[in-house]
Amino acid sequence: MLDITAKVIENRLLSEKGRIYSLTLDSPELSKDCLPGQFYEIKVGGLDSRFLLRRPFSVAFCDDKTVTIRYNVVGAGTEWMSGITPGQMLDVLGPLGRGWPVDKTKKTLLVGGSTGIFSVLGAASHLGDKSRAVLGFRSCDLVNSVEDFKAFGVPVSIITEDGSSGRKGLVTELVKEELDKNEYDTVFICGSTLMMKSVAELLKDYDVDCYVSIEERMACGVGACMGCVVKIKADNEQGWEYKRACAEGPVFNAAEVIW
Amino acid sequence: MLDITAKVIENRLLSEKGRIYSLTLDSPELSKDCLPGQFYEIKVGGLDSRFLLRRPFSVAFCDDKTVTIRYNVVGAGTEWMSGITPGQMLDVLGPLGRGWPVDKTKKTLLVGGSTGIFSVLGAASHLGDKSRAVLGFRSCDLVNSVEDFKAFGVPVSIITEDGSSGRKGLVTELVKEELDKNEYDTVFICGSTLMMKSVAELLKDYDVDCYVSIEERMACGVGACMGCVVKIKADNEQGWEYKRACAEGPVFNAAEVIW
Amino acid sequence: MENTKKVDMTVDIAGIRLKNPVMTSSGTCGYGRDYLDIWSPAELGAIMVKAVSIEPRNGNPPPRIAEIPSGVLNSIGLQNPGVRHFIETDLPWLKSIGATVIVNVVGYTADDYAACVELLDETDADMIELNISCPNVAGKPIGADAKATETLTNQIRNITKKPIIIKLSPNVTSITEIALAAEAGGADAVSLINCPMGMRININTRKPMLANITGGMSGPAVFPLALRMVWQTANAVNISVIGGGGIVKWEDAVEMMMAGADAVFIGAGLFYDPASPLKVIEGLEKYCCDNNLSNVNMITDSLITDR
Amino acid sequence: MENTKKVDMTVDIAGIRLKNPVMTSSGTCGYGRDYLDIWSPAELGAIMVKAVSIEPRNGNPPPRIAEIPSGVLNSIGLQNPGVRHFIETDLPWLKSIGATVIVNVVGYTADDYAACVELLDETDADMIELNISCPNVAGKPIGADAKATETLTNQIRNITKKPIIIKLSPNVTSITEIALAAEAGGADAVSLINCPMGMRININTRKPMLANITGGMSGPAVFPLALRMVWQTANAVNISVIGGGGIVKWEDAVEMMMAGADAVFIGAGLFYDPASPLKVIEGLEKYCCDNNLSNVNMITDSLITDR
Ligand SMILES: Cc1cc2nc3c(=O)[nH]c(=O)nc-3n(C[C@H](O)[C@H](O)[C@H](O)COP(=O)(O)OP(=O)(O)OC[C@H]3O[C@@H](n4cnc5c(N)ncnc54)[C@H](O)[C@@H]3O)c2cc1C
Ligand SMILES: Cc1cc2nc3c(=O)[nH]c(=O)nc-3n(C[C@H](O)[C@H](O)[C@H](O)COP(=O)(O)OP(=O)(O)OC[C@H]3O[C@@H](n4cnc5c(N)ncnc54)[C@H](O)[C@@H]3O)c2cc1C
Ligand SMILES: Cc1cc2nc3c(=O)[nH]c(=O)nc-3n(C[C@H](O)[C@H](O)[C@H](O)COP(=O)(O)O)c2cc1C
Ligand SMILES: Cc1cc2nc3c(=O)[nH]c(=O)nc-3n(C[C@H](O)[C@H](O)[C@H](O)COP(=O)(O)O)c2cc1C
Ligand code: FES
Ligand code: FES
Repeated sequence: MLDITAKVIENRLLSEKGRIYSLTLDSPELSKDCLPGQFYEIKVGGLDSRFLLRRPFSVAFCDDKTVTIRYNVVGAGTEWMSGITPGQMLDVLGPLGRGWPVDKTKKTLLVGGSTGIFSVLGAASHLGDKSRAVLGFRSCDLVNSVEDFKAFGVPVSIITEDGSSGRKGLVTELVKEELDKNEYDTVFICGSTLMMKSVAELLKDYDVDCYVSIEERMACGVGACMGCVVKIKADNEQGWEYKRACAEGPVFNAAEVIW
Repeated sequence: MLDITAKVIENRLLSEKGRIYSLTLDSPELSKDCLPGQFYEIKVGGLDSRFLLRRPFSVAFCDDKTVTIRYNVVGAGTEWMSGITPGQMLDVLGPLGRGWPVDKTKKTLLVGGSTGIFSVLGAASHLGDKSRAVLGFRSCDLVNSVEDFKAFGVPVSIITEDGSSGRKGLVTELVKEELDKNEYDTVFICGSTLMMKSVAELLKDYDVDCYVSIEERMACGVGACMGCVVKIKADNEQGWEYKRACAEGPVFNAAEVIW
Repeated sequence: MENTKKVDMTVDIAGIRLKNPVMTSSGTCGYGRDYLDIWSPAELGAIMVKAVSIEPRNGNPPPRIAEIPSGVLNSIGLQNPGVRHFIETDLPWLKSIGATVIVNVVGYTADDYAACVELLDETDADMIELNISCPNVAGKPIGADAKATETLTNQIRNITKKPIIIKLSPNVTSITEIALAAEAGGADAVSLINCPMGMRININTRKPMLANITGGMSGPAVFPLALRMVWQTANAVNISVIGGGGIVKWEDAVEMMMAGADAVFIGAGLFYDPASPLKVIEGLEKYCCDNNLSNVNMITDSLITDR
Repeated sequence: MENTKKVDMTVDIAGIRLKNPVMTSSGTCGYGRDYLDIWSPAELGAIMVKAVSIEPRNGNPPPRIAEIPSGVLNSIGLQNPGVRHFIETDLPWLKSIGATVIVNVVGYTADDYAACVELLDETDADMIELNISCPNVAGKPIGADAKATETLTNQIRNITKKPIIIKLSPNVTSITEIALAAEAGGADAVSLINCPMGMRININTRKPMLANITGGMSGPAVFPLALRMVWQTANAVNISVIGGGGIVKWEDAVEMMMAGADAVFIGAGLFYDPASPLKVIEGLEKYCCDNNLSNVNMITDSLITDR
């Protein structure tokens, strides 16, 4: 975990309507230890900002010298981020948490919904053609990053809720079709709680390992405050315990999550 | 009083070391009714700012279409202002308060100390060669706006505390010399409380009218909160009352101020 | 998506029908004249005027204002020209322009309050708000004690038939205890919060930023505290609840009403955005349109607390 | 202008000499391991570890965190693995690296507190901090009542010779009344403030932002409130005062000490700037140099209150 100030080299709009941006930091230090599925806590707002909390973002991909995150403008913090210009310095804490159990010997299905695609994009960058991605979006305006999956050698299927791009429907349909091919050892899912829960439900009928990346509200991001807990099965009297998404997660074994 | 959003057309550094800026707004509306000695309340900070209070600044001068204020970077709000770029929009409330009793039939001595010079610069722009300015600064780094006084036809004498520009000493000395010429009907003073108090003290021995512009901490700036009061002589039992710098002031008759 | 149905913006507070649920709070809008270039008191649900006392008061020495993160600290200390002056000059004007006027009253003793209210009872002031919660005067405020609150409320109840609002202090262990005491004493409404007591120091001069050392906090910094207290209070009493503290934009007003406020007040928010009362009224109306609410009072208590 | 004299950064708190006056506050720094890449607990004056209870606790359901203007709302609800686990795993490690350890203890009943302290008394924990002020558990906290505070303090005083710190709640009418009760009960120090209780609502879902509905406020928003309470408390008691609430930078710590704190704690400030404890220690040292103070404790009470 590093606590550093890094220079932004790109803050590019990927989808006008969706207000999705790709932000790249020039930082060999940050990229060195970074694993797919991990995340960074980024300080948002100027010197006079009312924001106390940093914002968590998954690593989308890294190379030797840079780290890229991708984000959707959803509130005041990401609104501020959308105004960042190259050359600006950002305070970044990370990499944080435990990422995907990436294993190139295993055929992996990557399942992403809306901004959840960035976390699985990190896995795609490591797995390449050992993986395949099914990505769900609300509508075509929000479709982004598909070329990046492909550039990593990962075939992509798209489904949108309104059918404006790719097939029409929910991501679960595509997942079922893929699984029925009986090719996969592992599934990685990141998206809305509803989506992850329904995919995890579906997977009970298949003999595959399944991991989910859970986004909880965070304060510290490092495991110190118990703010970001997720209900996880445990070998105790009550059968469960609260685990920290930022420390024991954000990636959990789906079979252990109590939704 | 207007509550408008105006476009910045210039935010120019006047003194590097002193961090003094000249900010010009493109706003015929604001300039129309603006009198010297009045001030504006400017919203500082971005959308995510922790600043609740606007910052008060005296009008330095106006023309038909623009209003100029000048400011020294002293804290977080003015720090933010120093980053303003032309084209940016600012929320401005004003003009506010009661300004100088400018009267071109009267020979007026303008006395300014540090950022107090901007308020008397407003008077200078109306009085021209009917006035003369004596300006005090801590050191030469802070000397600024002298050319602007001259451009309005106002002769200027400068005194600095460390003698690094103009004479060495306190502004009171120059004021005494000028008054001993017996030329002046009126004196306008804006500067630190200490400076205004000592000049006002001195003036008791002379037969001139004297006005001071008092900067108090403000919340509303419009007379609604009673936040900015100054102790002023009154015809009541206790002999004084608290008057609002933003409404009855910031310019008060020095003879009525209880320091 | 456009919904053109007209929203009923009126609300009943303490038995009086108001144009809308948005007020400006005592001490932040003077006696209604200072923001006239931007809004008229007649456009508001009501104006809560600056505290008046039986005799004029000087208030505290300056500096009286300091900035705090997301807020402001004030130590005005109830400077006012006295209730008689208000009755002679400001009140007739406010009524003549069509404003609904809530008169904030303050006193050193119960008799002071009573004397003020007796004079106001003869006027066409619409409601009386008893300020028993000012953090900027010496001694323990009445609003810090349930028994004292009930006693004072009851005493004033016997003097006037006008609606009585008790302005509650947040500087208490149990806000509901004081609110219930006000209700028991015969109040028609409670308003909250007054300012939490705070302090700032200038580390260069080593002096407190306020001459009075401590002062009252207001602005967005106090919003979560106010919201919690309004929620607790609305769940405890049956009388009207006027909620405020840190409201700047219409979304804040929606939150405050969801927490249980029947009407809201804007105070320090005026310093940030003098036009905020109009924007909040508009925003509430639009919120109702967008959410198919025919009456703005349907926002009140629309909170869902079971997950 | 350079002053190269060495500043004595040590302070005495509750009779124990600390390296410096900067602590990290309970609940924001876990048991000392989570920020190790940035600072070690051994670099602090002391570490106030997350509350421990006699039995493990689950805490409240998520979401437990919401942002507020200049702060954060939390409703953790004292999740912890129990005091025994702490004594077996974290405490020995903390002591082995040279940290001064203040153990924050919580209980449902006085006996719960007593049971915890009995176990801790056998260890080399440096001080006990009784958390009688958590806003996130049901029922009226002990810290809201002077008598209950004195009784509990006294009961614990009879169990341990270790210094006892009472962590005070800001959700009270009179902070000095509770502080004096702690002193009367035999406390060696008070620490304040714990979190003021607040709330936020998501107006889109119409649900409270926290599953527990209300939560505790911290961060710069509460700083002026904390400063005022520390000032009042330091003027009332003769025992050590550990002040915090909203401290993020060294200037805040100077203000807090000027208000009367003998030492300070940083809580939510860690979320904004994880390196803040080190920066505050450095900043205090530099402030002393620049102002010719030979000992950091000279900042405490250096406030000038006469104008
Ligand atoms: C481990 C993790 C990884 C994430 N990765 C990505 C990513 O790669 N790309 C992306 O676009 N988004 C990602 N998110 C969500 C992202 O953190 C939020 O969209 C962002 O914090 C919103 O900030 P805001 O100020 O614009 O919104 P606001 O709603 O104004 O934020 C208010 C507060 O709520 C928190 N918050 C709001 N939405 C979320 C959320 N969905 N999850 C957690 N906290 C939230 C904010 O951090 C802040 O503290 C991730 C979240 C987590 C926990
Ligand atoms: C009527 C009036 C006219 C002024 N005209 C000018 C001018 O023309 N040029 C100029 O440079 N300055 C002027 N000032 C002072 C200017 O308002 C402050 O320097 C400015 O508000 C500092 O803001 P900050 O955020 O940088 O400082 P901070 O110290 O961070 O501000 C904190 C708070 O204190 C207030 N404050 C700080 N210093 C002053 C001060 N001296 N007077 C009043 N409030 C203060 C701020 O407004 C803010 O509310 C004037 C002040 C008044 C009252
Ligand atoms: C400058 C100022 C003066 C105030 N004067 C009074 C007053 O006279 N009577 C009163 O009941 N409340 C007074 N208050 C409290 C406000 O009416 C309001 O209750 C409080 O500020 C919280 O709301 P806000 O955050 O919206 O300002 C005053 C507040 C401020 C900021
Ligand atoms: C996430 C979180 C958890 C907390 N847990 C505890 C706790 O277990 N025991 C305690 O005494 N205080 C607890 N507190 C209160 C802090 O220790 C501190 O008193 C308070 O947050 C004010 O200081 P701050 O503004 O610097 O955070 C907690 C605060 C936060 C933000
Ligand atoms: S955010 Fe603090 S423990 Fe996860
Ligand atoms: S600043 Fe409000 S009355 Fe002057």
